[in-house]
Amino acid sequence: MAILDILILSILVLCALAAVRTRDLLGAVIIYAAYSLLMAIIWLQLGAPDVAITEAALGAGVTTILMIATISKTGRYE
Amino acid sequence: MREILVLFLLFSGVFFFTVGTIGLLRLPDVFCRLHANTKSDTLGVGLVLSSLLLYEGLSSAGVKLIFMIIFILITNPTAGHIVARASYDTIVDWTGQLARQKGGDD
Amino acid sequence: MAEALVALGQNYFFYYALILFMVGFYTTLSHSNLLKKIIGINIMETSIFLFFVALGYVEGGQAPILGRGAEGGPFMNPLPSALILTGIVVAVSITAFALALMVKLYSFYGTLDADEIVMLRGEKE
Amino acid sequence: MVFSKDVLGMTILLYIFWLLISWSLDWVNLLLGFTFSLFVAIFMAPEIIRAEERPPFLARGFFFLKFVLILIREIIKANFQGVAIVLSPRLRISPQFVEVKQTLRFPVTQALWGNSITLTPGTLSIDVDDRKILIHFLTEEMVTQFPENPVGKALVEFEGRGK
Amino acid sequence: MRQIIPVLLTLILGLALLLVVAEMPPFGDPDNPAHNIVSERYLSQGVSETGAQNIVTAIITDYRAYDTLGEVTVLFAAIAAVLTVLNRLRLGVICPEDRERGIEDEDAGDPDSKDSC
Amino acid sequence: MTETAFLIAAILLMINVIFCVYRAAIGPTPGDRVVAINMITGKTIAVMALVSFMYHEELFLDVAITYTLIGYTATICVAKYLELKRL
Amino acid sequence: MQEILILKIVVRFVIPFIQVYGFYVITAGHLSPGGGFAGGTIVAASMVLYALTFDAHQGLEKLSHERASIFESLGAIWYVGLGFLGVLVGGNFLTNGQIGIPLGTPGQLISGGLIPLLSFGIGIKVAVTVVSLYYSLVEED
Repeated sequence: MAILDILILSILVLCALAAVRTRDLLGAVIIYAAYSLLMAIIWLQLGAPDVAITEAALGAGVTTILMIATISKTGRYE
Repeated sequence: MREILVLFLLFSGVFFFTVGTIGLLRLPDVFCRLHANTKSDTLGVGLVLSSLLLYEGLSSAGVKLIFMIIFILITNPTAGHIVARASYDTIVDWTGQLARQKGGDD
Repeated sequence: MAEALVALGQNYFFYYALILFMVGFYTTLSHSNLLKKIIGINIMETSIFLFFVALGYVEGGQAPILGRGAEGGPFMNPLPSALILTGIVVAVSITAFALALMVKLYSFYGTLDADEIVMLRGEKE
Repeated sequence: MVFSKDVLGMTILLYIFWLLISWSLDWVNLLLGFTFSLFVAIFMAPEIIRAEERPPFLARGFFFLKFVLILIREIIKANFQGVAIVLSPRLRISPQFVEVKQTLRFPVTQALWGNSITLTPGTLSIDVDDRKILIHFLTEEMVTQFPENPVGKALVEFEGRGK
Repeated sequence: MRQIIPVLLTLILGLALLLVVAEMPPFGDPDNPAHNIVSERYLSQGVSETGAQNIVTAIITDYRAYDTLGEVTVLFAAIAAVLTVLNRLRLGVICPEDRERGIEDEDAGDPDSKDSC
Repeated sequence: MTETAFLIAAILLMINVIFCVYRAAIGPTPGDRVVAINMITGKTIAVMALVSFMYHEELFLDVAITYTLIGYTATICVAKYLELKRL
Repeated sequence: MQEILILKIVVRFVIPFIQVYGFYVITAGHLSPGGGFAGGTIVAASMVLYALTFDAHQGLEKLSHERASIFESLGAIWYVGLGFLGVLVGGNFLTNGQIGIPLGTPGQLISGGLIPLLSFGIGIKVAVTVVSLYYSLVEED
């Protein structure tokens, strides 16, 4: 199981770096959505299904959409 | 016997997932990538979940798996469709070639 | 040195939380775009949550939902999960408020770059 | 309030969903599930799919089942085709957009048809309306093969020619 | 200089955190100091004291219900702050500048705000 | 033994996810990124189901159902923004 | 976005299921993972999906600001009122089992005393708040 943990955590770090390095803000927000998708698997691995289900609903549904709403009100590029 | 079938379904699902990923990397533009996405992902999730369904049998978890398969079948092509549509509307602007093609075949 | 390596093999969750925290911190400091700063803050928050929940992990434990037939095994520590559950909702509230402030700032200054905003304010004064 | 047949049908569907998800026959569960199903159905009443938008699913259930089975067969075929295209060393694709006519009457069957086009080999629906569908084809031969798509025939059969 | 300071700060912070993390007890050990008497009490007595199987829910709505009350307050504060910042509240706000401006420009364009002030 | 197979399948799927993240990071248009995220969602659902059977915790399936129901909300949001430039 | 037939049909079909599932997560929070926060956000996500597919003003008709503020206050008052139940009987604020509320058999839907009711209040509060956040960010000036 430790291999799966390490793999997912490495992908998380990759996602974080990619989200930070992307110049297109819309792209950064989309990659951040993938970040919170993968985070939910980590919560399951750590045995916290309550946190996982909340993160699932918030990360996939709410935080991303609020950020895209802000982008639509402001500019898309840095 | 049942175990072998479970493993077969599971790894064929993983195989189709992998094919979808390779398609995502190799194919040239958004629409071709969407082909890989919708088809291989739907079948991949369906196969993995049905292998788990076969492993579990018809219990409360099995019912949940069935619902997941149904919702994936409904929602995954829809997501692909709207992404294709949005990309089509934005792409026509800067090449113009696609618009001509559309008019020519009409 | 050997002890540190053994700890690295065992405590990988904590080290990854550390790396994520540093990534978020560096983003918040170095990028001048406000949305990037918010993403950085979110990554920092997530790393703290990861650290907390990883503290409550028990090897071979079950999720803290009792009374499901298979009794007796060790259970995860429910306390960090309960604390983090509140923390996640508070984090979303903070994010929403920050985004609202961003919309207002954009309508006032016409930009989302923190440096430019500071410059514009300097001109006004 | 709206107490039409559609709301009732949706309530029954939602109730079945609740019962199967919660997996218990406690009387409180039965009562609570019915309350929530009815509440949600009434709350979403203007958006529930009405009877004139869909063919009768119950009366033509056999044809619907046939459609689903054909669809699954087509999905598997589509994936093998995708394997052949993606894993071949040179990508032999010639993407193009083609508009095709469609004759389905109900919005629900049109939506099903659009989604099945997305899932069947080499095609991707881009725009669907009452008369025509804009499709993205992956290769040339699929354009010629498209009119014999068995899923479309199954859908026409499912719709029936009554009324 | 502007590029160096964030890197420097991050490295200093990382070093400090590394010193902390290196001293952490082993991950997943049941004898960790984190698994103290409180969580044992929750796990052993939780079901009989609250009647809920899910201990996490038992904690957030029974043992630490004050915590949740504070969280509800935070949500309330967040939505109030967002509505105030974005001017979405059409309440009768008494503000002298607005009233003066409303009298000065005849076509303020927003009849609601004129009525409210 | 079947659990080991589940673990291997989950690891293979996560290796796939790496390439999807690569596509999401370099994708020239936002459409490419969204396609990659869609594929990550599908793989995540499969991995969650596998994890829940690996640990014999069928309650973990609730999380996977949540993803199947609302996982495509972000996709719709991005598509709408690309098409209309507003929400 | 207004004339996407497939999306509209699919969303009209799926949203009731999301809401029923959200209510299930809220009410079964003491038996399975979930509870007030998770279920509330799922219901909120369904309403956000509705507002995305149709339009923001059509979503506002379903849940206007006035109605949202009423529901929000109701959720908070429900929570605090259940807390004062303990004070009325003579216990502490926000107590559950100590004041003699029957706890029921663990594992049944009716168990845990006040916990399902408290979760319900939190769920309503969280759902309405998140939807209001979305509307207030999206709404045009």
